[in-house]
Amino acid sequence: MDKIVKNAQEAIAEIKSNSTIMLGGFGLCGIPENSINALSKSDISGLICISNNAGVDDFGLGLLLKKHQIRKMISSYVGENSEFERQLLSGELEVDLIPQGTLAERIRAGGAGIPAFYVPAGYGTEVAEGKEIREFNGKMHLLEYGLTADFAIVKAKYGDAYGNLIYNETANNFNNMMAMAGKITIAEVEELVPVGELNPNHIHTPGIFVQKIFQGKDYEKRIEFITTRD
Amino acid sequence: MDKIVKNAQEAIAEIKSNSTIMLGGFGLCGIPENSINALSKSDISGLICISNNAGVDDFGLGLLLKKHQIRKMISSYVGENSEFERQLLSGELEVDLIPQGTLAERIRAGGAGIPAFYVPAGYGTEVAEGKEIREFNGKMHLLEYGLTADFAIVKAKYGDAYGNLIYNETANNFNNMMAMAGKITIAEVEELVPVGELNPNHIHTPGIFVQKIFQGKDYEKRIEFITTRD
Amino acid sequence: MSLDKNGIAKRIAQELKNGYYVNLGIGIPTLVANYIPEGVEVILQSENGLLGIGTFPTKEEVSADLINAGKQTVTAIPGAAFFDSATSFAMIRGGHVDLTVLGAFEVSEEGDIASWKIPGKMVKGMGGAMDLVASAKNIIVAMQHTNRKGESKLLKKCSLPLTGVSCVKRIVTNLAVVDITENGFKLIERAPGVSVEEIKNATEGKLIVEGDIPEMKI
Amino acid sequence: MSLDKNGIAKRIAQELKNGYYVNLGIGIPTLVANYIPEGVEVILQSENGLLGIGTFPTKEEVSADLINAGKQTVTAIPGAAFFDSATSFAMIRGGHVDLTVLGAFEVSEEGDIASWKIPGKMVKGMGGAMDLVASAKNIIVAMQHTNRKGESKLLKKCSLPLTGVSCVKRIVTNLAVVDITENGFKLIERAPGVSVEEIKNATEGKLIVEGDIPEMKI
Repeated sequence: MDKIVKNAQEAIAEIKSNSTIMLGGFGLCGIPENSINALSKSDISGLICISNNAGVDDFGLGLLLKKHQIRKMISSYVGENSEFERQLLSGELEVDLIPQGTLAERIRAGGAGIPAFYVPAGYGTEVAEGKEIREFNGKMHLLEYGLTADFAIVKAKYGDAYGNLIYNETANNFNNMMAMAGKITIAEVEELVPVGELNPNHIHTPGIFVQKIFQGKDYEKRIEFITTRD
Repeated sequence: MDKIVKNAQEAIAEIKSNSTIMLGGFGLCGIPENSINALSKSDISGLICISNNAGVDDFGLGLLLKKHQIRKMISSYVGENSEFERQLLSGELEVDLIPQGTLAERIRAGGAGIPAFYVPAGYGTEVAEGKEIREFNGKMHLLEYGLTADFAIVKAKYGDAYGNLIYNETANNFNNMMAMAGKITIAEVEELVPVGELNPNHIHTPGIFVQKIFQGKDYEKRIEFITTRD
Repeated sequence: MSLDKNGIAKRIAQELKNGYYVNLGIGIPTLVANYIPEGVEVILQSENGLLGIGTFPTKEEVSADLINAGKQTVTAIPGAAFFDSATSFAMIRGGHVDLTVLGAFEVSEEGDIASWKIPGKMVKGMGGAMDLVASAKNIIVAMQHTNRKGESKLLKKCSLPLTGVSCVKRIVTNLAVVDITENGFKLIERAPGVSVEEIKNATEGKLIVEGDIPEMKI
Repeated sequence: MSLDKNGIAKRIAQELKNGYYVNLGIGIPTLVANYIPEGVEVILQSENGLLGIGTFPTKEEVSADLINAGKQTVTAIPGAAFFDSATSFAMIRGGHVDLTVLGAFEVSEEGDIASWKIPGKMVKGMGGAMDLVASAKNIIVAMQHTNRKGESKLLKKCSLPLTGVSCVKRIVTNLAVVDITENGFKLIERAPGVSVEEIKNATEGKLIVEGDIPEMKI
């Protein structure tokens, strides 16, 4: 049951061009830095990336955008990235914008074997265009579909060889659901600990959802807006 | 933000006859013992109880059955209870049997504001009778609805005045989702600790889902089948 | 005298009730946290996965793993909880958040809100705004009464792409507190020194004015 | 000689592959855990919220909070994880469990299974069985080939209320290993000393027998 691979390069070795991949993180918080760096050094292209955001120009998914490795982004918010903007306006890049809660739930549903469900978000807006609308309890809802991906790449604070994961603070965000929704899920962790060391009551992502795991290194953990009270 | 009440009696004081209540637990594991005992000493009746199981004759929900306080059970499995059987056969008690995974997901959906969703469980069986059927990805699914309740009563190992909860081992089961789905959620805990003592990374049920909490007492924690290897 | 951003935030803070769970959007709404009245305890939810937002950190406390939905570094209060995005929006969609405060470009008489997209300008995305407005029990919009060109932002119909329909309950602007009623906007309070006439002139939609309109107490 | 319960469990254990996540139902399926082949590491899932079921506890280890889906006290292996019921069935419904082994009253040629309800008898409920059979990637049924009256349990059509349709992949009985194919039951192995004729006689549904049928190696 040992799912450990040596490093990011080995972890992403199976990923082919034109794959659909989910990448955890909110802004730059909790993103799988090592795997993104390895992807940016590969010649994989034509990727469809499902990620809440698109990184910044020189970090996170911005690195893959710069190298034109991404064909389409599925996100809720893509600001803070001028290269993204350029490619979008020039038509080089497609983007699908999805309300954040709907995106999170679609990913969970995909991982949980729920093909479709109804939510109120987006009713009466352009997000509802072309979607089935149905009233429940006097309120209009849209039919939304579960999302899965060929690969999900997530980042956790702690992990073990079985693939059990524990996140830190708000770095959990999309990682937990994405781990559920990847046909192959790759986890990179700040601390890979021996099996049995994680308290089974505290595990966020049970190992059944994870296929490969590796000890990450040299985490930069860049912060978009450092705000302090002093 | 202090949600502490003195005891079970105070916690259930608002519950009226004919309410719909969810009760956490799987078998006798993780059931809200104190609250059930308090309900059995009250003159509340006509209850619709949503609970995976129905207790045993002299413990758990069996106590309420014996006193004819329950009008209807919504469960996935109701064995191990001869009084239950008698009332069901005599027509005193109604029962709605729901596949366990569908029950769990309906409760989560209710708490998460998802009015309906599709699952494959039950297709082609009597569970599908009268339900909408729809094909997704070449497989038939049933439309299932979110479930909420007037009150949810859950039991945790640790809790604080904000209503944050941490469960122990498999005593989590239905408690976490039911906490989300109660209009009023009552939590009883083995150890009520000062606010700030629970590690915010380890909380299973964030306090926003809980309206009342109390320090439980005299937990019997009865075991249905003690099986040992010695 | 019309209110500045902090004035708007201060007025909105008066809407907070003890025990509320509150989601504050980016911009003016974030400032509301600075003016929570004494004796009122609220818990702030951040949709990226935090219940119990604290103050900004000291330099030593800064954690890259601990940010708010605006991607600013924050702290967590004692009694906070972290969770994933699906759980976070379960709180929002499930109606567990008592009050949502957010900014807007436009609000209509019927409570429609436009806040995420301006045709011709780069579209950054709706983030969690559509989820919040579709499900929050109580939504207050914090915004200027008019745009930079002096045009009203309280309209008969929104002209920009919508974020949600029939959802806003109350608007607090630099000039007034306005409720959305079945019959249109209803003036509730005036900013100190601002006349009903000025507010009427700055409101394109139908504005109901009944009796004496009190000044805000800031 | 037909197999006893432990024999059936032993034969099913041969289906386990290294790295499998497995859900074992109550009864014979539970016994499979006792016969996991050497060098094969599997993790057992219990739908009440445990990944990594261990042995039964010693008297001292017994915890009322730690049970399996049959409500027996168990232990958790190092590397186990606990979770709520929604997450547990997300694993099952989402196809993350590699193999499900469960008992049945009847199985049809088309892979339909009846396992939860006998009209006229007290109905206890389906528990998690309908969820498991509707979603598992690979389902093996462990049961006796015939019922107490000597009637076949491998039928053209199930006579009892169904648990799921077209889902069973393989049946291991006291007499044989039988696969469900597009054309009906297909005999794969015989229990030691049991003839093809005996199996045919005990099978009501169409039984395909191609070439020599090997004996099980137990």
